[in-house]
Amino acid sequence: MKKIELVSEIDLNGLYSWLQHPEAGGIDLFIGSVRNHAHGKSVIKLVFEGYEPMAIHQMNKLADQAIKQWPLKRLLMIHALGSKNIGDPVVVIGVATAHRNDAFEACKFLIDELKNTVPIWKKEHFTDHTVWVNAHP
Amino acid sequence: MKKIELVSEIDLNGLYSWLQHPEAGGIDLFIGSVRNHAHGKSVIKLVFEGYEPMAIHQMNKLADQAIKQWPLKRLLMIHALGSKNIGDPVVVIGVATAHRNDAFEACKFLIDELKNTVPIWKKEHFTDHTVWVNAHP
Amino acid sequence: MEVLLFGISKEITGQQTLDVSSDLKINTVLELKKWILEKYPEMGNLDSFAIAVDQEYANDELNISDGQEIALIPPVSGG
Amino acid sequence: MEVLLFGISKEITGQQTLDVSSDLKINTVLELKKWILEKYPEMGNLDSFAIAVDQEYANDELNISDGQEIALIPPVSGG
Repeated sequence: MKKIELVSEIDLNGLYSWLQHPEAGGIDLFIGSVRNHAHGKSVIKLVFEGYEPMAIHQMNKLADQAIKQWPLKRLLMIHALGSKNIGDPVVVIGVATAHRNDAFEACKFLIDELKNTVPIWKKEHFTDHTVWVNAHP
Repeated sequence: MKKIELVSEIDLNGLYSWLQHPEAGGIDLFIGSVRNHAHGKSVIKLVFEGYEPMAIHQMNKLADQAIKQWPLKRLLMIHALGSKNIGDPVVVIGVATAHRNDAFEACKFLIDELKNTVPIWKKEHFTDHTVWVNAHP
Repeated sequence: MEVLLFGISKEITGQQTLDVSSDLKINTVLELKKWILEKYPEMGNLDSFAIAVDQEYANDELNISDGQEIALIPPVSGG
Repeated sequence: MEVLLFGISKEITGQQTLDVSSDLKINTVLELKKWILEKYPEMGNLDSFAIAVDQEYANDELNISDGQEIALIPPVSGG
């Protein structure tokens, strides 16, 4: 069972209950959040923009790849869009498996690939300017 | 900052807030829970016993090793003792780091080593018998 | 043909979408990329950019036409 | 000398702790392990067991004495 969502606010409560499965002994949950600095400068907030239908489609493809590769009982990928403050959760990846190594591997695969291929863009707001991340070499 | 605990009930709410740190962009949370089967048989419940002061001491040693090896902003290790039902969380490892690979590596190290060295024992209760796990070859 | 824009490409072009006139006879992803770079040379400063056709990343050789959902994908930075 | 017991070792010995008489002249971890195996041969069916001295895993050569916290550690299975 998988849950793939783009949301304006990530609510962490209830995610464990959703990931629980009687045959799953290991759950790995990765939570990416807004750091207070980037390239040595102070970040005030981040704004995320997504090409929403393609992002959902690509997240589903990654989920299906992971489900083929590891025996996953539950899989969730949730990404926030819009304006986010320091400490806010931005992305959550969660998997439940019978054995913990599968959970770690699948979770790492999903967040690495999400960052490489899912069409979502992050704009860093500093005190005096803004930057679209990754855009420039 | 580290949090090392043995508890009778693991409360997952609030763990994310505790792990949050303004310089940490990645949090990895591993949750081990009670599966409904072991060696092909139905588990009814698990009972955990610990040599509590030594368990806390050994968990602290592992935490200190991890803190030396990876730049961790937050680290928590919580293990439940007593009787646990299917689906109950039994152990939680959480780390917050600036970069996500450190979070995955440290989290995996901590749960692997906890399972190898921390003096806690699990008794599986099946419908008609009980087994101390790992005791026999 | 209309090309959806996101992130920095909206700022570079000053538009929400690009209209590509059929007079331009753009038939492949590569031709579209070349036209975009000619019209908006600043796009060449990006690390890279991709074209998505019907929500899939497209090869340069892929033929494109009017009925498809075409998008310009600057380097992604989610997560 | 008193040895703390946990998990399966309490069931094998039928006790909560082991009392080791000073008459036995047990001075090292190895001597203690041998005495336990002689007195409770069923302990030999365990995968392995360790001795902890003052909450640290102890080598066989380590000297032990009365004032220390000594525990028999069957194979652990937390997590």
